[in-house]
Amino acid sequence: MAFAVASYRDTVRQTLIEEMDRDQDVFLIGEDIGRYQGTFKVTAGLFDKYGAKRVVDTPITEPGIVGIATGAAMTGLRPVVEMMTMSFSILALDQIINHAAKVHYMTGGQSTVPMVIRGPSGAANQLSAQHSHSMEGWFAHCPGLKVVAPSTPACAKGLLKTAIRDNNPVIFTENPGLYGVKGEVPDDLDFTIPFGKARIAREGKDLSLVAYSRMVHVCLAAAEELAKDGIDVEVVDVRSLLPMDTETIYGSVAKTHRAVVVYEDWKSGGFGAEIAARIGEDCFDDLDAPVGRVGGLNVPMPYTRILELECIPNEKDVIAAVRKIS
Amino acid sequence: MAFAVASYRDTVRQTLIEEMDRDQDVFLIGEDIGRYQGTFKVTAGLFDKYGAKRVVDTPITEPGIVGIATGAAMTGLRPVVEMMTMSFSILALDQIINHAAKVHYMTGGQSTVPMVIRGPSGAANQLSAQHSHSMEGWFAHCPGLKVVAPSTPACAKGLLKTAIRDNNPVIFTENPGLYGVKGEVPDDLDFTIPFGKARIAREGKDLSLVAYSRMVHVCLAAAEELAKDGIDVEVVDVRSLLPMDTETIYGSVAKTHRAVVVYEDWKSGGFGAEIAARIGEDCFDDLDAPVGRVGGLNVPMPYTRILELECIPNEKDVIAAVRKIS
Amino acid sequence: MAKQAEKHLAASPAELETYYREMLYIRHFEEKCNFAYRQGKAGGYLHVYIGMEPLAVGWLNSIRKGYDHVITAYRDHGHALLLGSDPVAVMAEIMGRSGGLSRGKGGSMHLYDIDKGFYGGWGIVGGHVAMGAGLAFSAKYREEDRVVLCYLGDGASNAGVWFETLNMCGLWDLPIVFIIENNEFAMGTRLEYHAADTELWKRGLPFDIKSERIDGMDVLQQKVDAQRIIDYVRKEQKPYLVEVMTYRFAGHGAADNDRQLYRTKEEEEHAMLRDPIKLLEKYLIQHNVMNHEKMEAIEEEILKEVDRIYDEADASPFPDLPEVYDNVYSDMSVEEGH
Amino acid sequence: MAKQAEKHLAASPAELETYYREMLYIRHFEEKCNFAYRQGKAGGYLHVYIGMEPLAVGWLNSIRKGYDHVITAYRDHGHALLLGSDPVAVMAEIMGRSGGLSRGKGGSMHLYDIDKGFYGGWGIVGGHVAMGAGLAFSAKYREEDRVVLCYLGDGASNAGVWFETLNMCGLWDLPIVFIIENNEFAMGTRLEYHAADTELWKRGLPFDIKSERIDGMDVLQQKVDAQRIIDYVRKEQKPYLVEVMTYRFAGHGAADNDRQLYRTKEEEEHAMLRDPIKLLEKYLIQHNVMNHEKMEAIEEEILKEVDRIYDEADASPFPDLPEVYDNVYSDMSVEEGH
Ligand SMILES: Cc1ncc(C[n+]2csc(CCOP(=O)(O)OP(=O)(O)O)c2C)c(N)n1
Ligand SMILES: Cc1ncc(C[n+]2csc(CCOP(=O)(O)OP(=O)(O)O)c2C)c(N)n1
Ligand SMILES: [Mg+2]
Ligand SMILES: [Mg+2]
Repeated sequence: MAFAVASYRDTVRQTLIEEMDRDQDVFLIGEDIGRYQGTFKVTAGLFDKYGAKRVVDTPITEPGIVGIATGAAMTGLRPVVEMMTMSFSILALDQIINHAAKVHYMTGGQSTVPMVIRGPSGAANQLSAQHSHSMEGWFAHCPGLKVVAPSTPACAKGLLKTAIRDNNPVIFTENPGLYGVKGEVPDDLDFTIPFGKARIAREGKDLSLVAYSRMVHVCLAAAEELAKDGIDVEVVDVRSLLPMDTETIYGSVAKTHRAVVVYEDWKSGGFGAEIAARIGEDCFDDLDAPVGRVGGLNVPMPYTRILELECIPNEKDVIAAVRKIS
Repeated sequence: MAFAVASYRDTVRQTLIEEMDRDQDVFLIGEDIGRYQGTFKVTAGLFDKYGAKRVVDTPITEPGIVGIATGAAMTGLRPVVEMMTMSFSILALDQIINHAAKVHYMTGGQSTVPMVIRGPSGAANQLSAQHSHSMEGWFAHCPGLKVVAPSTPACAKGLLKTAIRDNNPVIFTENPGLYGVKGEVPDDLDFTIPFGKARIAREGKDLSLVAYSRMVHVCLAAAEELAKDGIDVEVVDVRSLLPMDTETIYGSVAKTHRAVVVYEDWKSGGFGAEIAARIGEDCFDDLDAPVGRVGGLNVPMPYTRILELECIPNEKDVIAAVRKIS
Repeated sequence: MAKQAEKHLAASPAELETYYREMLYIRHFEEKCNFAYRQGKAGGYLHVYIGMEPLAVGWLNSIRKGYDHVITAYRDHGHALLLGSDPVAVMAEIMGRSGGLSRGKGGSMHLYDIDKGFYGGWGIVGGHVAMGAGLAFSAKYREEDRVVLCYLGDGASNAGVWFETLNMCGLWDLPIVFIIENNEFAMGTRLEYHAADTELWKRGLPFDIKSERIDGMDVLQQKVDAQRIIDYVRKEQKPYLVEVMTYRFAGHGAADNDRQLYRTKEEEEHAMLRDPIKLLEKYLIQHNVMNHEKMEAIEEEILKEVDRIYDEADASPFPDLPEVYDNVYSDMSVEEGH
Repeated sequence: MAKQAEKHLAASPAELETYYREMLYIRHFEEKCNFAYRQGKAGGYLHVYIGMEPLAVGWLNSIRKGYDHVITAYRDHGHALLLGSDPVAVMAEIMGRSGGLSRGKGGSMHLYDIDKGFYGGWGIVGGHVAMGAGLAFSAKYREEDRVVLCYLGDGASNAGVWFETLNMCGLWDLPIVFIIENNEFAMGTRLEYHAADTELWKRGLPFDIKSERIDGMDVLQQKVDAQRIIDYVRKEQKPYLVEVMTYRFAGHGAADNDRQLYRTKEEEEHAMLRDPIKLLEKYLIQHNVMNHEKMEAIEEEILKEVDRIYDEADASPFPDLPEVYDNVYSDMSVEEGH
């Protein structure tokens, strides 16, 4: 299979194009995604290519948008909803978790909701408290949804294709900090990555760093630093939070006997707690040290850059957590 | 201090009366709480007693209600918002977590939001998937909020008074199954319980059951059963999820060397994961067994009673989890 | 002489009998639902349409059944029945049996029959209206001349998501009829206490949506209005808003047994003078379409039928415990256990 | 001769000079904000009021400053300045300094000055309007004749929570003025693409709320309309909705540097013919209130003042790292560390 180097942003865009060409039922809907090309320019050019019918600019009404997409999906259309930022999905949570996620169950299996909700999740650059939420954990707690958080362009392509072809509501979270990240992407039009399969981003034998989305890169950077001191850490890219591949995570911990879970969301009550709790319970006998966690500070995101940077976990924080249990 | 036996429902009601008499700035606002006396009758008689000014019947518009209460609170009023069921607070999450919870921080400390949002959280009796959410975990993940989940009438009184007198937004969760529970309640008008203080509901030496709200009673029942087989479990009533009294929880685990966290919410990603993760990390050397968890099944709540009962943790589930690590 | 009468009839004798039978059928079916609730065979929330039957009969006889789509809130028994769902499966759902429309997982509030074009059956006030617009969005996307009927209550007509939906329907010309069931109450809250302006039909005005108010008790007039409006929407491919003036004869739900908290007996009696079934009976007799004997015979027949439905449903099994894990996802099983 | 003129003046010469100074002040202050952004001294989202200054000047000169309450979205610099906030603290906030109005935690979008009656400064489109109604609810609860001004954009006027809020304001007669800043765009989406009916003033009609549309470029006319409406609301204790027709001269925010994606240069030039500052200058000259020399002198003065503000703010320190934990709660510290 051939590869091409592309950015995360262009890969998401290219994948949308491929799936829209493949299936006429796939359409995009969201705020400023058409004429304005998308706030993060992920949908650049698509309005000109597919027109107003399949690239739908909407009013700023997230609950209504998700509800309309859900209803359309119940009839077999395959909407891909863009949340300008996942922070705005909070307005639509009732439509997402109390409607879309429950359709298949409440109808006794009569109906499905083949809908994808995608957009940047997490802090960007000084967008302040109301625009910097990490939402994946909230969604991963909700049965009926599937939730992914790819860290590389290739994973973004494979998981987005799987998401669009899935018959259940899927939350596809991007991180604003990833759009510029480049990587090799297979050009196979049917390159899909199954949900519930984690990825070993880096092999190591001394400790397992478990992360997803942008934090995978923070962990990889930390790993390089630690390697200089002879600490050989493995980095597990969870990729898919719901379903989650505990087998791969546990396998890594069985090998390294130590684990630190890293996530950008508020530390307390974030999904990293679930991952840590599972490792703690299911790998108890393998563990030579307590399962460490590195998460975002438990404060609303401040505006000023120096404080914002304090809130978001970085290499130093990961290294400190690793040293603590090494 | 004198005591009187009262139900959880009547205690919440009586506490509202005492606080409304104490402070004219305290008012109640919510759906059908006035003329209709409240769906769960918690506000019975208060409309007649205080009139439409202080017991405000609203349209069925949770986002608007919470927003209005937040704005009123920013001027120093002390609204107590009733959510007919906490499942409906999902519609208002943007107003709660992305507005009210962040006011103090975003204003750099200029403004506060002395607001209480209270209502039943968790499954009642066959209310189906859309009406049976346990919401406390979602809120306890959000900095800026305080979250409590009392299990007894006395705790309800003490914590509700603290909540109403607090200058920050407080989520006060009741459980539909608790309203009829009776207990001794101190009649002191200023009986308050500080947030962040857990309670040992039952002393034991072999294992610590860590729970809150209605699950405390399930744990106590399980404890009686286990006692017959000579297993002496301690039951820790967390009561306050944010802030949380880890000291008391850890103290119990240091004594028993074993812990099982019990909660009604969906098991995966529920707040019990946070509690378990903390115990696993901070009590690592004290633990003789993995930290167990008992949570609700990871499915939307089904309507039919036999399946609904399957979803909600009961004594048997707790006993099984205890035996697994004993 | 009957011929004579026919000329002035609002509908053919056959149609008139159908409307009569359908209203009576819903009425007795739901009396039976309440009975099931009192027997402890139905639980949770159970809301009947008693007094509001013309909203089902008038509108659902004006659409292309099975082709057009219908969505409503939790007061949904009548819709499922008239759209052709197996009545035993409806009753079984209300009783939480595995043979229920939603396999016992939905209950009274969550009836669905997708093959028949019935999209439920929803419990969050106002929550389903955007999905209704989504059904209409799909019809337009696929260039099919399908019409969507989206019912909502007077209380739901305050919900923010509904206004967002109206704006998008007006903006994109979606083929949908919003039918406000103005039964004067939102649970225990009277219209005047929840709506700034009690003329709810006005809510379509800011969105360039044709809007009007009609009477909900005269099923014959409602049939005429419904047909006119549905034909307009199908032809013009534009949304429409109708406020239907009706009255909730029963309590909010089966558990609401103190109606005096929010209305007087006198008010109820006054409203019941316009019981839609009585109004139609008067009409049928005045126009010599039916006599008392015939009506009693029909009622007998329906009562028997409803008894049969009840007994069959009641004889059907509950789901097996493992079914609790089914249907969370269409293609994936969930982790089991606590 | 000046006396002569005065008779026909829309306001006293002193007031006219004030309006002129205030509009010019906001204009240059915000040009400086954009400069700060280009210098990398301001980050995140930064939205200016350029072209819309009369909405601040006309209305904020018609309220009882410090007594009445004002709340708006993220296009909030002008409001803070006119309500009397320390301009250095405003600029410092935009630069993320500890001396900022919100101690550097809010930034451009989140300016607040509670003592001055300014309640912000919010980032979620439509999210602040219910809080605005809450301020009015409080005024009524306390039986004070306070009026609340709640600004929102044309894009925000589609938000569900706003309609919920209008209903409650109409239902409870809350003393609030909703001011729709119709600048014809919601980010890159033109009014026609987001509103089913572009006459946004109609959105008050279903809620029995007095509603009208006014011109937003003539500051003098706006001052007259604002005073009339505010006096009405204070006296009648009822809500009011005003749609103000204006235009966003700049991009949506400092980061929006391709306006041609959604509008032409010609359209912009046409709109700028009615630059509110130019309109007022014309008026001042025609009515002999001021001559060019005076105007240039005033501008000089303001530019100097803005430079001083910028330099002072820029010289002020950033917060210390431990401050990240302050102000999460009013009475409790949070767990520290990652
Ligand atoms: C968002 C939300 N809030 C509150 C409720 C509780 N509730 C269920 S029905 C109802 C009254 C709805 O009245 P209306 O819309 O007029 O419908 P009706 O019952 O009269 O048919 C309320 C408050 C709910 N289900 N959803
Ligand atoms: C709920 C929500 N959705 C989307 C956004 C992103 N956003 C910020 S401003 C804006 C446009 C708002 O336009 P309008 O209300 O007309 O105000 P204007 O910027 O023109 O002053 C959008 C889409 C947001 N902040 N909040
Ligand atoms: Mg009603
Ligand atoms: Mg605008």
